[in-house]
Amino acid sequence: MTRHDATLRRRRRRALLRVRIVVAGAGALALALLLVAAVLELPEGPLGLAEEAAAQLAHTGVDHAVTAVLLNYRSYDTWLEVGVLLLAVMAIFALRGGAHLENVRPAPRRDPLLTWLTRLLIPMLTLTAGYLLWLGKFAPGGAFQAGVVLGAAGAMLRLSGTPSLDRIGDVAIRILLAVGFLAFLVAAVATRLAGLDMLELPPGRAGDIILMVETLATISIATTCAVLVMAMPGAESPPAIAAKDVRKEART
Amino acid sequence: MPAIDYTFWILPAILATSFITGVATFFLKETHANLRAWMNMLAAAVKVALVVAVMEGFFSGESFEMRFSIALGFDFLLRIDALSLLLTALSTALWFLTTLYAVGYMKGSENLNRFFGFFSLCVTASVGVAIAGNLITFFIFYEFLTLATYPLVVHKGTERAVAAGRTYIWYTLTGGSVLFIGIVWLYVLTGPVDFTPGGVVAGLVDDHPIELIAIFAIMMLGLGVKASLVPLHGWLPVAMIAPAPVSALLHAVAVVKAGAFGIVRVIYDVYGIAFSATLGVLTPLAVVAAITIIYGSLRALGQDELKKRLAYSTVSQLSYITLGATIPGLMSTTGSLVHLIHQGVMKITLFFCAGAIQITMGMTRVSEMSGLARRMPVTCACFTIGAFGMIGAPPTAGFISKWHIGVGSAQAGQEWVILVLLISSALNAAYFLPIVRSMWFGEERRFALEASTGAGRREAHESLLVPMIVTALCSILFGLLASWSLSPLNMARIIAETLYITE
Amino acid sequence: MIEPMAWCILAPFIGASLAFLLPGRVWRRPIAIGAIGATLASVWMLTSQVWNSGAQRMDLSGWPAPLGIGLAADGFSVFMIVMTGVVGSLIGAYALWHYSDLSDATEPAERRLFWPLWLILWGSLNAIYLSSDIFNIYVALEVITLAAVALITLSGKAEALVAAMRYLLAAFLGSLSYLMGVALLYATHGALDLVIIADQERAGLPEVGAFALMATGLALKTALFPMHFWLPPAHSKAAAPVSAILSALVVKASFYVLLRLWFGVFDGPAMYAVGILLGTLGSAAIIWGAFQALRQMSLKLLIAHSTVAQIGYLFLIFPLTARRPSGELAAAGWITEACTGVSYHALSHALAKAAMFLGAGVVLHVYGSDLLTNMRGMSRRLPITTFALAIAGVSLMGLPPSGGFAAKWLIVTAALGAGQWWWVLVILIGGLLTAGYIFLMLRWAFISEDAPIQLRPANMPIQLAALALALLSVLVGFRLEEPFQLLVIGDPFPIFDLP
Amino acid sequence: MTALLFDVLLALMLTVLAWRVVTTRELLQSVVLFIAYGLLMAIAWTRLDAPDIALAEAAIGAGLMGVLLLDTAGELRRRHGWRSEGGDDDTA
Amino acid sequence: MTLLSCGYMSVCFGVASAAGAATPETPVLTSHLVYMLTACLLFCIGLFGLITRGHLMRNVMSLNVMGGGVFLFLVAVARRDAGESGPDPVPHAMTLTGIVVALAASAFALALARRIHSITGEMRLEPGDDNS
Repeated sequence: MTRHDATLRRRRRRALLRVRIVVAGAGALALALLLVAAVLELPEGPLGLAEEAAAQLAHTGVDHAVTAVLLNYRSYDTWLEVGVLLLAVMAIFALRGGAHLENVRPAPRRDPLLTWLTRLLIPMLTLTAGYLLWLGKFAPGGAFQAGVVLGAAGAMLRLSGTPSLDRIGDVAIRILLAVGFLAFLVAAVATRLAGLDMLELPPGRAGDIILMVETLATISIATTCAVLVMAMPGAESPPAIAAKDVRKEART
Repeated sequence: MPAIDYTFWILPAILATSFITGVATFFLKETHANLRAWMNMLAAAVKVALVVAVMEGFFSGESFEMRFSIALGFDFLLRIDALSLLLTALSTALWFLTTLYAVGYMKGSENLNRFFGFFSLCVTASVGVAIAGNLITFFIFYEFLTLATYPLVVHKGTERAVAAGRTYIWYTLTGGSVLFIGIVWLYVLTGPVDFTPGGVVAGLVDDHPIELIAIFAIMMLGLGVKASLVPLHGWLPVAMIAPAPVSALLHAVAVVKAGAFGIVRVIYDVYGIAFSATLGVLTPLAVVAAITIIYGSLRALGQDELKKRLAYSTVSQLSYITLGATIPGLMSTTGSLVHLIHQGVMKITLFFCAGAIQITMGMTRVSEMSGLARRMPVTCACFTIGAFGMIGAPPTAGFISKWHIGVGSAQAGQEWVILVLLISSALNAAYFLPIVRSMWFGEERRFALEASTGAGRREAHESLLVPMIVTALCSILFGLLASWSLSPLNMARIIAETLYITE
Repeated sequence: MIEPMAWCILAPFIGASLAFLLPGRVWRRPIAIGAIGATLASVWMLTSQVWNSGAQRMDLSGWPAPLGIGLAADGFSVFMIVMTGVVGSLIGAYALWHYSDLSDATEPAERRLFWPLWLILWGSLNAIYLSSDIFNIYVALEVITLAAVALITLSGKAEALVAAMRYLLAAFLGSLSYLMGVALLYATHGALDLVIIADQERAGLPEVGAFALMATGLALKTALFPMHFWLPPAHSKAAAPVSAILSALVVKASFYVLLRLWFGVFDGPAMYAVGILLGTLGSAAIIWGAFQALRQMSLKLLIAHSTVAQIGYLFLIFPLTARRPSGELAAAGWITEACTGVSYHALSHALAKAAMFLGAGVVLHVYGSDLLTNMRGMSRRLPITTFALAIAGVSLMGLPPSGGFAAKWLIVTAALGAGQWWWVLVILIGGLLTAGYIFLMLRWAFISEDAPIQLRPANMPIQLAALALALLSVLVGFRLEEPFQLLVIGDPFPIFDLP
Repeated sequence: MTALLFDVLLALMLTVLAWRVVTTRELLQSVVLFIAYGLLMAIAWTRLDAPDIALAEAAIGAGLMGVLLLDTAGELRRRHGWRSEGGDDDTA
Repeated sequence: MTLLSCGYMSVCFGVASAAGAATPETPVLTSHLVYMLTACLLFCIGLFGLITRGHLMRNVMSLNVMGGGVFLFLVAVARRDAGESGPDPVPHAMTLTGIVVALAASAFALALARRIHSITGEMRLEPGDDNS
């Protein structure tokens, strides 16, 4: 294929690309106009469930409305959502071919500033995570925020090269990851067996059940975030197959 | 009353005999040749016995029906009436003979389990077509027949056989889908409707005739593929690549008869002959049938392959049935119905002979067959009888049906039909007689196989001869003893009368 | 008393957690069989409960509709759950062998992760069919997408990863567009429950915008014609049981949600033009998918393109149930036929497609590759698999003795009854093209083998799983009363009560 | 009125940032802009008085997604060496 | 980019001026309306980015921009329906769940993209030397 054909082909592909950009742009703009028009026609005034949620707050065992919605009114959603997190980790294990984290990429070289910073920040991060978890009962905070902050602490450990989750065995990792999902599962099964609707928390003990479930959820969210950062499939294996024939196989 | 209501269970039993044998044959070992042969023969015998019992019961006034409702708004209905008895008798009898023939013919070739399995499934389908009580059940077996015949057409497994199978499938499935649309459209208009002599549609709907004509046209297109009307007959010569017993039973009796039988059912039991005449749909169909008759015979003239010539002769002979059916009149309907039987018997004789010649002498071309009678006198005699039947010479059955169609069309004032009959008989003579002449009076040619097998008589294996002789005798007896009470002609007359009385 | 609705979701989730926590070889088989058995039992209990005492509804975590999430099971959802259960358990039986140590096709990592992923997918499929809350449906759709993509990547082959990536991006875009629709609906109705939104009649620009977004998102996830680019590579490059799960079950979930929105939330029938548009896209899918399938040289790609085509049939329900601008229903008398026809097509397609993919899996295992040309003489070597593929083909083509025929019959009756005869032409051409590629596949099986090549033995259970599915897809065409009565319990297609 | 002005400005910044994220030439630059977009979004949540979402967004948008994206971008540059920033996407 | 910003400014001030002189039912430019309009724009910018860019990392970022747009819309709706007990908690819960789901999906997409990159050496699905 002479150079001329190559440039011709590239010019044709670039022209094709330009057409695609213009079309996509026009489409996106049209959609934007439709959405803006729809937004302008939205009904005014309070419509949502603010009052109902506030009114029933007393029975949910939690004072903060959002936590009540998350862990009592719509706890089924949160359960599926923790399931999504668990699935993401399972998918990454599927990509890596196994849950063992031993052969995780070697940590980058340790530089003194980062190690000092981690030694300072890690305790603070865990403390804030705990506080956030506790805060969830009566102020904005809760499982996700605490979990993600702890996860950030895990990521920090990973970046600074200090060994953390990759030292724990395979079974321990699996338990830590699944504990959030299991918490909701046990709650659902228990409420079913106790004759209540699924995930219906008895008003009396709702508060502490929510706290317990929240803590387990925080643990599993933190571990998930840390594993997400740690177990990213890196460049362990050199590119085995050239890009072209992979796409060719994908297309035939 | 016997414990089980045998009038309910006998019909599914008839179907089951060949269905179960078919499925069972799949699971046999390839080596169990004689077990397979005996199993199929036994099944054929049992089926013949059952059909005789049903026939005897029918004539003594009992009615046999099996109905269970499918929630789609119609019932799955198997029912014996005079018309279905005709085709059932034909299929079962000829299946018995063809199984015998096939055992002899296929000895030694592979994939026999698959062959005999699908062979029995085909017969189940063709009997099912015969005893179907309404259009939807008819369609179910009609399509089942297509599926069961495909593996037989491609049995040899060569590229050519598979290519032939593909054309066969394209034609028959297109026909099937078009017929499906017709049936659904009729169902939408008239609701669930069973076959009743004298037609059902007339009373139900008279406010939109155009739709009815359209439905009739669509149905004729769908059925025309299997009944090999002119533009849609392309698959029949191509499917001749299948082994001889397949061509014999399927392409002379089962598959094509399903199409012709369907046309008769639609004209008489769905639309009713009188209503279709008023609708004016019959004349175009008659014209197409006439064209097919002439065209089929013309094409047959030019074929050097014996089986191809027989295929084109089937194309034209079948249209006799359609032609007879479209002419309103007692005689012509009887002629058309009785031709259903006669053509089956005669054509199967010719295919048996063609198969025998191919197996024993390895000859498939007409030009090679001069002086064959000296080597295979019995086969050639049967071939001659079959040929004369096709031409319509007096003592044979062919003459009877052509005579009835001719007289019927004269009574109905459509003389041009007689002209068509004459031309086609002449053409039949033109492409059959030269073969017969060269067989008997042609000088002996050095036969390729002679060196190895020595001079003198070299008849086919007796398992090929017996069915051939039986069918040849039948084609004569049906002609000579036409007036006998149990003859096919008499049965056809009874059916015709039932169709017209309730008009 | 046991509330089967909850257990239809709990049982697979319990199985999935156990399978994830105990990945050891010794535990795998008992957990898998136990989970499948428990789920089938709860599905059976749910069916009998709905059969005897009509549609059920349960408010989760004790809070009634506007605040809490409701689970509702009417005839249509139970029909889909039974479909998922039956097809899922038979695929599970195949997977029990495929992901066991007997087969050398899979590495230990795959075997450990298949069951957790598949059981969570199964649980969330049941969750979607039961959920009556549009945001909950979003989260469940997301779970399904992630689990499905993870299952595709299990095989680890390079082109499987590329196909999985394309599927993930498309599905992620679909979910976000669906979520934007949910947001718009919440902004106009202030509630998330299907029943509450359906009661509030409010048709304005926001509603139309919401439907446009949700319909596009769901159509993207169901791979309707213009947006089907991701399906063929994804469904053909995955392992056999995974492709069966994707084609037969996962694709139907987003279609089910679209149907729920069409009948319930958006009073779909009022949108005649939208119905016609969806119908035309469906017809284009039928023709284009079948045409593409005819050009394939590998069996799994052929079957994947056939999925694209068969999905087109499902979308014919929209024009048939739409109401003409003049107000009277297009197919006034034939709504039941249209709805039962399409649901029945979903069922028979699921059975037939799963049978074909499992059959293709057997061919892949025995012949080493699923190229059509080396299926030569297959009818002698693998008679049961050829028989299964043939019967599944018969059901796909809609030939009489099969479930596909009943579905085609109902859809054509509805189309002719509605006077929209052009759909009938599409079905006619689609049926013939389907026959084209089915016999394109079968012709290789009948061609006699030239050089007898050495093959790996195909043990019986996997062939029987494929055969069982194929036979079911035919037998389902015989006994129709009970499924039809089941389908209309709880009035899932609420056009009838319109004035 | 000033609050409204601040909202409009914030909204404008968000949109411009989003546009820049999507259309910058350099990959690393768009990653950094994406992290800025995350932080700005956190501010928007506080403006709409949703503090818990602000916290979550800051931790996830800037924190985790940022780490993942930067790590991947670093991986790309390590794989393609330093010759061209962002390696395989030199033009817009 | 400048074109876009002045376009955007004109939309906002157009609505504001309309609000000023408009009859009561046209929406006055309240803060939640600003954010709703921005949400729509973000959604469409993300969609545009996803369609026109082939690079996998860019696709993930565009999807997150789209997600951000949807969540902004949800929380703006919550603000609009705010009662005396503060904004409506249900959209907040939906947004939190949505953010976490978007995180999980994006992390998996990135992992998959890196695996594809390590196998095929390229971070895109279709050939495209420039930044298509």
